[in-house]
Amino acid sequence: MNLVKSALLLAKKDLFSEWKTKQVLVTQIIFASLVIVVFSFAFDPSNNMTKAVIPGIIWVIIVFAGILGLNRSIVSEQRNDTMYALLVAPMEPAGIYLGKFIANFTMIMIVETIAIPFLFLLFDFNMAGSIPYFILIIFVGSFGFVSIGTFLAALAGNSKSSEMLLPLLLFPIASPVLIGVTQATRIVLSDMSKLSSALAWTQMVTSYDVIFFVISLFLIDYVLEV
Amino acid sequence: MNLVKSALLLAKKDLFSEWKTKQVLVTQIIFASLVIVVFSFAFDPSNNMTKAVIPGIIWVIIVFAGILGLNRSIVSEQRNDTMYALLVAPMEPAGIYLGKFIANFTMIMIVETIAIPFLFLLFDFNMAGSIPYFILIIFVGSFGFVSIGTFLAALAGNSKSSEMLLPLLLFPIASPVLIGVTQATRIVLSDMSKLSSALAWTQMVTSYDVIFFVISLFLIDYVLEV
Amino acid sequence: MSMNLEQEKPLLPDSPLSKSKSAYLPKVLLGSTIITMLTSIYFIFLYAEEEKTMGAAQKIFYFHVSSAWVAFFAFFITCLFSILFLVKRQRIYDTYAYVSAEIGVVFTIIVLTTGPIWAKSAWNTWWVWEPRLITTLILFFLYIAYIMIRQMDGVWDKKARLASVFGIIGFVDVPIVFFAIRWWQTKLHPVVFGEGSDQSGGGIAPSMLAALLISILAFTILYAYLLNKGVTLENLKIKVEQYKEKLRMDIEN
Amino acid sequence: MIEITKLTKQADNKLILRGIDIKVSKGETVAILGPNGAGKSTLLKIIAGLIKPTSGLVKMKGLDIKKDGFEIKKSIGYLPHASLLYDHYSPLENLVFFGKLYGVEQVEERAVQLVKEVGLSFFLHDPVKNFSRGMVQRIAIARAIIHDPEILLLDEPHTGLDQGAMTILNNVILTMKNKGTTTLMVTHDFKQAAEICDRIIIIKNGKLVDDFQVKDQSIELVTEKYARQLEGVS
Amino acid sequence: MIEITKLTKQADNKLILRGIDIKVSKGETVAILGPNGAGKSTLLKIIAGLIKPTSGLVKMKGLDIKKDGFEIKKSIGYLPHASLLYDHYSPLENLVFFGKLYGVEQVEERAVQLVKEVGLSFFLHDPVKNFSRGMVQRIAIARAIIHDPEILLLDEPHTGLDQGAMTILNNVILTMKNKGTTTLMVTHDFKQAAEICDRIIIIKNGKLVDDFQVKDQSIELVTEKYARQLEGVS
Ligand code: HEM
Ligand SMILES: Nc1ncnc2c1ncn2[C@@H]1O[C@H](COP(=O)(O)OP(=O)(O)OP(=O)(O)O)[C@@H](O)[C@H]1O
Ligand SMILES: Nc1ncnc2c1ncn2[C@@H]1O[C@H](COP(=O)(O)OP(=O)(O)OP(=O)(O)O)[C@@H](O)[C@H]1O
Ligand SMILES: [Mg+2]
Ligand SMILES: [Mg+2]
Repeated sequence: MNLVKSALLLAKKDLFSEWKTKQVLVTQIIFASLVIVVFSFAFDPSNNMTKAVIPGIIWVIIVFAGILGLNRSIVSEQRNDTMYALLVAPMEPAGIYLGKFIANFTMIMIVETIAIPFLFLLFDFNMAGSIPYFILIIFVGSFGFVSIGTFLAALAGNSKSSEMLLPLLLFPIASPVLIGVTQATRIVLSDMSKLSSALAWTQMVTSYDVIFFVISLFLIDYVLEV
Repeated sequence: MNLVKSALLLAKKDLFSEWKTKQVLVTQIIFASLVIVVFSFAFDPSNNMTKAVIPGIIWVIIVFAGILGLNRSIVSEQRNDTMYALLVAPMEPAGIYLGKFIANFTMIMIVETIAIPFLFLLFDFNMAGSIPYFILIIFVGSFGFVSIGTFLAALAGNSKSSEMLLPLLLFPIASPVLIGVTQATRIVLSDMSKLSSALAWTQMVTSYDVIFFVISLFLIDYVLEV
Repeated sequence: MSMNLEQEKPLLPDSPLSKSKSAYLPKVLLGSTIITMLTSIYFIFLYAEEEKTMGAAQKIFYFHVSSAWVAFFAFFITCLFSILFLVKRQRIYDTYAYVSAEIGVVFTIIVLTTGPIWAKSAWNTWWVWEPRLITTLILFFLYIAYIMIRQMDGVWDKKARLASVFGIIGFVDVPIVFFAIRWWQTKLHPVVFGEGSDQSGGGIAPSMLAALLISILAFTILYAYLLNKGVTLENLKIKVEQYKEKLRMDIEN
Repeated sequence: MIEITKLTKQADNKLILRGIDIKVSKGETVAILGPNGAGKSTLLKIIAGLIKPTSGLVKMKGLDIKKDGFEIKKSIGYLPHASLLYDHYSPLENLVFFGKLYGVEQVEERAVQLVKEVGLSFFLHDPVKNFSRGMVQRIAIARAIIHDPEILLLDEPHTGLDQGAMTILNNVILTMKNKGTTTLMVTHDFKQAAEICDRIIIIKNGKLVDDFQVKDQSIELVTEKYARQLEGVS
Repeated sequence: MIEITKLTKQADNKLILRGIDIKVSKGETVAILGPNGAGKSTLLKIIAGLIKPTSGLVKMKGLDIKKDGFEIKKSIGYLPHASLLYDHYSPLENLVFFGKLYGVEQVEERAVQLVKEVGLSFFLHDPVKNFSRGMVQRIAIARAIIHDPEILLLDEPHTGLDQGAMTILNNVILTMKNKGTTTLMVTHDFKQAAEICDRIIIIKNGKLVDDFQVKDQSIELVTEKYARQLEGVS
């Protein structure tokens, strides 16, 4: 299919240029670590209560580090108006969305595989739950977050100060996903007896993901119109 | 003095354009509110223990909302290379720094006067300590954060992706200020008996502020060279 | 073509230090590194007495403190050469600052790995949030940021200038790390030298002190060796770039 | 080839284009002249499908741009004021990427050849961000023609080019014209317009005010007609 | 007025300028010609004090740019490729801000008058971001001369201007010349160069290869000299 082909081409271009510079990825990872450190002195981690916020922190760092990458993926197309070049090319807007989504999703997965173990280490966290479920939930949550985020980044990109607008749009819309996965993460990390409830949350998030992904594919045409 | 005059002119221009659009301020305030709301989900505000995290939250919102504004204040000079126009004008780099500092500091003070009462309201916080001391500490902390932040924003502005580089530079360098004021805030908000320790922290932060402000005024020449 | 080369020579000056430096310095450094290292290992494992409570695990102390010291020293050198660079604007100073910062990062990583390993046996946890540990971690991130500035795109003098500025202001964290345990009341991280805020310096057995001093000396010489090697390597890289460009220009004209 | 009827464009309440009708047949080379702010760039953007007209019809190759936009896009080469290049990529990487996007076969060879044609083979692997204005413009031209478009839309393509590059550009346009490409070119340079175009359109204040054929590359005719239209306008 | 000796500029290992010596006396109008990537813009940036040379001396009004940069800056008007305007500000606000920065007296009147001169009084209060390329360039020119500089550095000032605006620009330059302003102008347009300049410098590959006076605005002389220097260069 042409759509997928051009999307892959675009994703390849983005990932290749990231591969050459590694700039965004490294920044995201360091940023995630720094957020962990900032939280550590804002909220005393030796306090036992803070152990309970680890699921929250996981998602906070994914969100904050993710926003950096999401914004960049669109802003990088604005220098020299290259976004126009994509728009006048025989490529559907949905292809642009898909391409950006693939690139962003790949990057955030890499960030997570590095930042989360680091977090566990620093907060001296002992895994009491199930790792496969945990990975599943991270995957589902990131998928939702990135698909919503890519769409909204394209929307915010129309503004001169998109890096400011993006969080404002993203937080409210992504909050169902984030609340859901935080709950699910909390359960699979500590209390496997409530697994069924975690699965229900995951299901809820998954359907939200799918709905949003499909809606985005349709609505992106209107967002990317000049 | 010419330095101060041109700095005021620049600050006036920035504040005036902000006055016309109110874009950055509104974004910062909404962003701060969103962070507060997110935290109120993460830490149950009715729980008495969470009162302990309020000083941390105050500084987390100042930092994150502040970064948005700091970055913008430099990036806004890059469109059409207006930064070059300032550099070829008969104006010392220190004047540019000072002007940007004044504008940023004014804006963050406005954000704080709105966001902090909102936070107290949401978390139903009863001030047990001293308000004048609290204001002093907020002032000293913001001064340090903004003076370091403006300087580093100018530094990061040389990079193509300054909004990503800025937090990496700013968090580590500003951390002594942040740690100090968080501790001091914690004390003056809850436990006035340890006031002397709070004052010691404030003193420490103040000297850090002054040192940095002076260093920045000297080193900005090297940063703004093209 | 040959005339061209003649003309351009003064514009691409050879780095002054790479030539004037005698060739035997690296060998001397390497030799003394090996000797002092071996001595320090002897002192650490055979000469110094064992600590009463921690036993053999305490041996890590010597590596821990020595590499922390070297990291501090490396960042001091970075700061010094950064200032020099801003004043003199010669590439060689920048190279020194850069290489030194890289070595400093490596030694900070050593501190940040030996620390937790030791902590696991001493405090039964990998990591605690305690002033010195936080400030050390921040120190690590500071110099990662320093290296990030060097990775920026642009011409070398811009990057060198910005990195120098950051190298200067970044150095403030080093004294903070050092005094962290002396200003704050710390529950865990021991103070050995000087006065702590709630405990006086713990003191140390003379044999341990001797071992410590020797290992610090060994690490410092190792640092000098690495610095020398690193700078030579960087200079070579720069040279290669210059020759490439020269070749390109000759083809062009 | 291109058929525009009653085209208007409004931005907020400002009428930028006020009813434009143009017909361009296959193989023609048309220059669009007009004072600053007349709406030339806006017209080109609409034809390229980048912005939507407020009202009116744009047809190319017999297809309506609203319905068959996708088909039409394949045959358009568009060069606006901006370069549309990725700064951190080299000319080769840029051209290969866009070539692939348009489904060009043997992209690499074509890209290398184009870079050579615009006289920058020497900079084939340098990132575009270090290029001078004229060098960027040369690569931007190469980008616009990478897929051998049937319709070429050029917005002040001579900007920043030195004399050599202008000759190259004119040759490229003429070669493509011989292959049957239709070209619309916005320009302020009467000399170039008279030299390579067979027809000239003058736009003023969002309206088409003149439309005539050029004979014998006579620059005088152009100057005269332009002056007559723009009388009284600064 | 301007005295440049042995100026070189190196970006990484690439030599952009390789030893340039120029002397320009007060009141001269000098055009700088040269192929793309020759280093013309870089030269102008150095004179404007925007970037530092790798080696060599730049003196203006008898002052060394390294030491008395501040004094010199007051008397320089610089127009680079970019417009140096605040997008969301109107022409008036832009000009008033820059006027104040340069300590111009009665800024408002001067600004209004300048906008009128470049023929955009009608857009006095519209934000610059909606302007067309040529309109932006007109305001950019006004910005560069707001403080009546003694030295004017123009980098391809005719870009995007229509015929009317070109005449305006040329008049402005000539008026300022009569007031004793020294002008350095980079351009690719021989016609304009011959028309308004008394002296022409050709730069090629970072070196000054020719330097001659223009007589009787003869464009032929310029073309011929340029062609002779650039023989064999694309
Ligand atoms: C977990 C990570 C750790 C980090 C990041 C860390 C960091 C540091 C640093 C940077 C220094 C050098 C300061 C100086 O030279 O004054 C230091 C010194 C020292 N560390 Fe650690 N440390 C860690 C764990 C530990 C542990 C578990 C112990 C032993 C229980 C320990 C015992 C010491 C001692 C005795 C010194 C010398 C004290 C002094 O300077 O007076 N450290 N540490
Ligand atoms: N988004 C917009 N909002 C308001 N007005 C606009 C907008 N975009 C363009 N305009 C106006 O439309 C007019 C035409 O602009 P356009 O860019 O098409 O001019 P042009 O003919 O290309 O001029 P030039 O020769 O200077 O490039 C200008 O007056 C401009 O101010
Ligand atoms: N930062 C940089 N790094 C590497 N090369 C650079 C850099 N800046 C400029 N150059 C190179 O310097 C050369 C001269 O650039 P400059 O912009 O001065 O050319 P120019 O004479 O103004 O050309 P044009 O007529 O196209 O505007 C070009 O080859 C360019 O690639
Ligand atoms: Mg236009
Ligand atoms: Mg140029």
